[in-house]
Amino acid sequence: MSAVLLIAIPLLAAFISILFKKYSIYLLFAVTIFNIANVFLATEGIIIIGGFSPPLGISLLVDTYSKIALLLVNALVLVIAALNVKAYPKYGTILLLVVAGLNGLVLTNDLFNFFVFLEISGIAAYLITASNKKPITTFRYLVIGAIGSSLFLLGLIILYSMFGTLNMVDMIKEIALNNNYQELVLPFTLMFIGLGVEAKLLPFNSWVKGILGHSNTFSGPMIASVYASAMGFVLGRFITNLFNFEGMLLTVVLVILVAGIVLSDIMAFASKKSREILLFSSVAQASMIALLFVNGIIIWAVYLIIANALSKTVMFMIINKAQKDVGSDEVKSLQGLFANNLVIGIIFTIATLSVMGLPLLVGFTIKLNFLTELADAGQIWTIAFILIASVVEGIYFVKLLLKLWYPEGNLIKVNYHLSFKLVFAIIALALLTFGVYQAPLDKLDNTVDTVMEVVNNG
Amino acid sequence: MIQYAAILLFVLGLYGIFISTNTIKMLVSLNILEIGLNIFIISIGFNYQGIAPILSSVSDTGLIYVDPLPQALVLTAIVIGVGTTALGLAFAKSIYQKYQSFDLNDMEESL
Amino acid sequence: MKKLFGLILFMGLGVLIILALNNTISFPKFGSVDLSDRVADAYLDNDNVSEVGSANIVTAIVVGYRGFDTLGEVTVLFISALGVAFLFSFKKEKRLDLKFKPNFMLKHGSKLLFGIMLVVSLYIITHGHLTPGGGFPGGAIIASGVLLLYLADDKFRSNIKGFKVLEGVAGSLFVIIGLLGLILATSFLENFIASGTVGQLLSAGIIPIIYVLIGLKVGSEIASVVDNFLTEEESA
Amino acid sequence: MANIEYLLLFLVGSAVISYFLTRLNSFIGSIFTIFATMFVFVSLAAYGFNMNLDTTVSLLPWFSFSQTYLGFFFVIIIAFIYLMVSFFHPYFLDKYPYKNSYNLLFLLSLAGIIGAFYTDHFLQLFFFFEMIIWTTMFLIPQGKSREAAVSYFGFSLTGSVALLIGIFVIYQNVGRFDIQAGLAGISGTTSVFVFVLFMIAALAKLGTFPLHIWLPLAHGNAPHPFSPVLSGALVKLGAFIGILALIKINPIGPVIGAIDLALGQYIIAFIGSLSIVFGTLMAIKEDDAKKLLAYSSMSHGGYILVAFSALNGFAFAGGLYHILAHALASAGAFMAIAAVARATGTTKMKELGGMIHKMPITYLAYLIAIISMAGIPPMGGFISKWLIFQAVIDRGMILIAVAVFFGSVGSFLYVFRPLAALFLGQEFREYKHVKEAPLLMLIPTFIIMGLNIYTGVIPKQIIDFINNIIGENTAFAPVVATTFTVTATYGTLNAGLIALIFGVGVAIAFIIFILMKKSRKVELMDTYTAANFVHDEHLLHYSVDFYAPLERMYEKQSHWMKKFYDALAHKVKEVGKLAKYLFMSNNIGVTLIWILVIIVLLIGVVAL
Repeated sequence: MSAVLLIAIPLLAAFISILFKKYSIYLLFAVTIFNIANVFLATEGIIIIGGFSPPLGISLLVDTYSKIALLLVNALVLVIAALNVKAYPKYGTILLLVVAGLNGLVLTNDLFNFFVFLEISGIAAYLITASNKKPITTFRYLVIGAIGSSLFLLGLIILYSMFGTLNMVDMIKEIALNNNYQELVLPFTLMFIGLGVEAKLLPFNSWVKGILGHSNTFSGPMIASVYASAMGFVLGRFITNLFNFEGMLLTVVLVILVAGIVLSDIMAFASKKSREILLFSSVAQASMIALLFVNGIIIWAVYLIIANALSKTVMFMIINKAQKDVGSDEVKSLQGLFANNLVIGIIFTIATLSVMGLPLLVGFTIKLNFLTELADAGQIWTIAFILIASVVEGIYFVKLLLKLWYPEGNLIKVNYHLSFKLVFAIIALALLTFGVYQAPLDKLDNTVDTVMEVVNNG
Repeated sequence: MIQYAAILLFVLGLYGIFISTNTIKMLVSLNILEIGLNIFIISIGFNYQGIAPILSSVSDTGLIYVDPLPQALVLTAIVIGVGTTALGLAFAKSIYQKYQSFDLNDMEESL
Repeated sequence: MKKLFGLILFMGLGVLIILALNNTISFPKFGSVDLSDRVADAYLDNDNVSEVGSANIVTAIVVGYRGFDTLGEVTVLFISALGVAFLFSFKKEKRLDLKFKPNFMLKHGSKLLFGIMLVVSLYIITHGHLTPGGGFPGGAIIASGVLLLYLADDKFRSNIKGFKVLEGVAGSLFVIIGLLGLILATSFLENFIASGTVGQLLSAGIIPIIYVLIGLKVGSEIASVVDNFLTEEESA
Repeated sequence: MANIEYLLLFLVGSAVISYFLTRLNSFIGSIFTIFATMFVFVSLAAYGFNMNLDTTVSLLPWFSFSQTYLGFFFVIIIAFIYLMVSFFHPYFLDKYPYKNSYNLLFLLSLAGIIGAFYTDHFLQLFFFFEMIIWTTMFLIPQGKSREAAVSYFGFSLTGSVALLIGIFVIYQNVGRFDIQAGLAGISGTTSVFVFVLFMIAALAKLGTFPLHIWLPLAHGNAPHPFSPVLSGALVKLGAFIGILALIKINPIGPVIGAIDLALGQYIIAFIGSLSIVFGTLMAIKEDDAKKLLAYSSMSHGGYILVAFSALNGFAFAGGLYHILAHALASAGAFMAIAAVARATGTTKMKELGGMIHKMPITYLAYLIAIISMAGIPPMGGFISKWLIFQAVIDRGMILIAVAVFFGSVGSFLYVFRPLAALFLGQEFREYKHVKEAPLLMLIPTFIIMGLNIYTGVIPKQIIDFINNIIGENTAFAPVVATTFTVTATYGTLNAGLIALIFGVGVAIAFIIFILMKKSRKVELMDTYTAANFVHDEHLLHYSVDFYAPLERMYEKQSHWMKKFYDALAHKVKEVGKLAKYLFMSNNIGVTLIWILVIIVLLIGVVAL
């Protein structure tokens, strides 16, 4: 089957769904399940659209890397939507567009087409965050997002006028011929910032606090895991294939990313609200993922994205549900949350420990492997900063965990639906299994590292 | 020169967003930014000898056209800008309905 | 103080970008663009032009070469219209009152004008592949006609339900034509109808069909946005 | 079972089983835990002494193990402490909020310990260390305080992180993660870096001087049966890292002529002696018996550091001997206090008294433990301290010798205080119903009592084993020992003879005590009160403000380290708030400024 269906079918479904509003969410389930099946069946390589060969028309690029991304995004949307069917039933059409937008973002091989999908998914994200009922924060998100994508557009237009093509593979070849990196600094900076806004890298991400800090069981995991992982994959594609940072630009980007990790963890340390702690940890993880891509550690960055998406889904959902029932997200007022919810507590603990990178959980395997590769690359100072940040991270997470486990005074009552527990338990089990049994992770290693090869074969 | 004016329009839009606290003014600034960007996009395809890329017959040879691609792109960019602006205005309106104000400073505490 | 400071800062940024562009050798000087090393050169190639069949090269790009972009673009508009409707979905709604009482001339004159606008927009939409224009401007003209009706008549409410159906059907047909391309030809959105002679009304294969759909969709979407902005919650 | 891999899997499996059993009934689960621990200990003891364990891996192919005398020395001590402590579980678990997970985490942490000492791969070492940290971190808050767990975790994590950075520095230079080859392969500046980083890890885990804040908090507030594990077993991980850094890496820095010792080693010895002094001073003024013992652990950590940095055979042997002696002694003492705490519900000295009448065996266990701890013959602590004294004087390290002797005298001052306060003196009325600990808890008490004496009387086997370690890891001369004697530079210690004399002395004293028994038991309120009316009998307890004049001398200075760390945490928080203000502002303008700054920086500097 053609990979273009991954975008076309959700779009078709979205257009149809406004005629049958009530069934839009079921249409979404059908489409995501279809998409997941389609990911396995889709042929790899360059997919032509409109019958015009690549530099002329738009084309899609399907490889193992993008398939992993598609699988993750579609499955997560399905799970999150299914768990929120009761609480947020009206978002079927928007979620269909989210699926189309993010799939397009991951698949497209055309810079301007990428911008279009960036806008589709961006606007869909604004609408998702509208469910927070905090229009001001959403408005800020919208303005910053619009600025970010404008910067991206400016960068890509400069690239077009320099190299005369919009096709990514073509562009990479042209750039390789040019070999004057000095000239590329301006467009790359603009594009990196544009992507950085959406991927919530540190200095460009002030929208995150308002958005995730007031998120609910729906918008929290959508933004923190679905969007974050899609943007992570996209950022990886751009950084490893197109940007190939060099010289001063590389230094500045590295500094930004390392500072992003350290400062975000410190900010989380200074937070007293549970959602803020989670969101700052997400920001740190986003910077970490970008940092790995900059250093060319693709495979472990991919795993980090997946593990982070799974854990953050669980964590945001648990905390946001509790916040909804209790009415406050201060850690203090959520004390003893798990005393009554043992299963939820264990799952949350597993997810947190995985994010912290403690052994027996998949986060540890990932952390150790990418640190080893960083050491191979001679980045001992980066390692030192990452690890120092991980001390801060460890402390605030342990504080949070212990507060949530041990009640003080009155027990609070939060009820989690059985479906929540079931899905979360599966995720926790996955984190645990792959933490202990890592052979399959190594196996995938060889197939993903071939992102570059597709480019060379054109 | 027009190209440079477009860039200045772009940064003027950024400046507008930087200084304004009023949601509507911000959206206006955003539009100024986008217009600057659109003019810039068009400008990179311009050629002093070029004519509009519409053929009167297939056999027109030897004519120089301006680059048609940026024009196509700008069409898309404009529509996207319209969409963003519409949504932004809708949010501004719902902020107004909630706080009776367009000025973000007025509701700083409510966050 | 902040204003002056900001102005200097951002103008400085602009000057810096200009200087950087000036310093970039690969960046062509304004007005002296050489198309031969750009992909656009191929779009103007005679063989390609007759293959696509659209005299307006911009249209050929927008709907033909980069038709997928246009589908995305329509989707952007669709989702923002959806969002606006989503944000303004009230239980009981009424349209905004006008500050004045429209007279007979205004009411009926605007309806006449609306008819003319409709005809013009249809012309623009259907000739998109021949002359400047096409689905987007045409759709915008339709929507401004609707806006005119709203502003000229305090009783006027357009049929939102109808717009929704139009929007949905037009969008679906766009995707379905694309899928037909996938089935009848080889790829999504590929032309599967003979492209005819360049310069004739019935030429360029699926381009006019898609442009008509886009025109309807854009028109109905912007019109429904207009309607949404002009309604408010009815206070009981 | 003689395969390490199987042992690990067995422990993980029984951890899971114990969870469900404990859920069913905490007594059954705890009994199961005892048997699981015992099985592991016996397997280790049966095969490990002669290095007969099977280190091949088939089920866990990404691990690799090798057995060393050094690793076995640690692992057998720690497994023994775990076994002893597990006997306490049946009587304590019901009090804890999450008792189901207690045995699970306990067994998992033991698995981590075994892995840590048998692996020959640095990253796996780190893996097992982290595993130990997080499993034990969840055990501590089941006791009294959650801040204690956070502090324990924070310091341990700092240590682990320093260790990991050190590991990567080694890896960058040597290109492999093999522990032996890695440590041998570095030199020059690299080895200084690694040394410093490893020592941070060692100091943090050992709970010595600048990184000791967590120790009293964690020891004092941990669940009662877990404190012995913490003090007797887990801090020894730091000693292990210390050995890696001090012995295995080539000596660091220029050699100081007068004492013929490298500067790096001398600095560590100095830190160790600071730790001895601080630990002693803090222990003297502490009122909580468990915290007092915690500070004593800190000072003993100092002894271990001094021993390993002196770099000769006696010192190394002394350090290892001290690890064993202190593990036994502190486990014994903590277990005795746990038994008391179980019966009375408190560990505060001024709230206790006269327990000797109710719990005589516990009293005896505590007595023997603290004799060893204070380094008085005929217990193990005496032999180890004697060896360390020899080495320090042999090197001519005057400053450190002063500290070492100060610590030794100081420990007389503090260890007997809980003895007197808890067990001697008059009883409080509220403890009339108290009984001796149940039999199952007395079993380990007796065993540890016996071993404390054994290590002090018959050093031969232990010294022989230590000589194996010396031969394996260093070029030092082995220590000469016969069944009852140990020989060092300044003479021979005949432990057997001393024990004999000591025994005779005790016997004579006992006879006198029996013959001349004249004391009369009085109620606490009968004495002292004269004509005053006493509201609170606890104020009459003589351990209240016992060393008041001494304490007053350093009252103000005693908390400055803790204040430093509090201030550090506070500063980090302030940086976080500042960062939030700078990056996470509600004002879009701030983000714009950042975007502008970065564009200007990059274009201005690079493109132009």
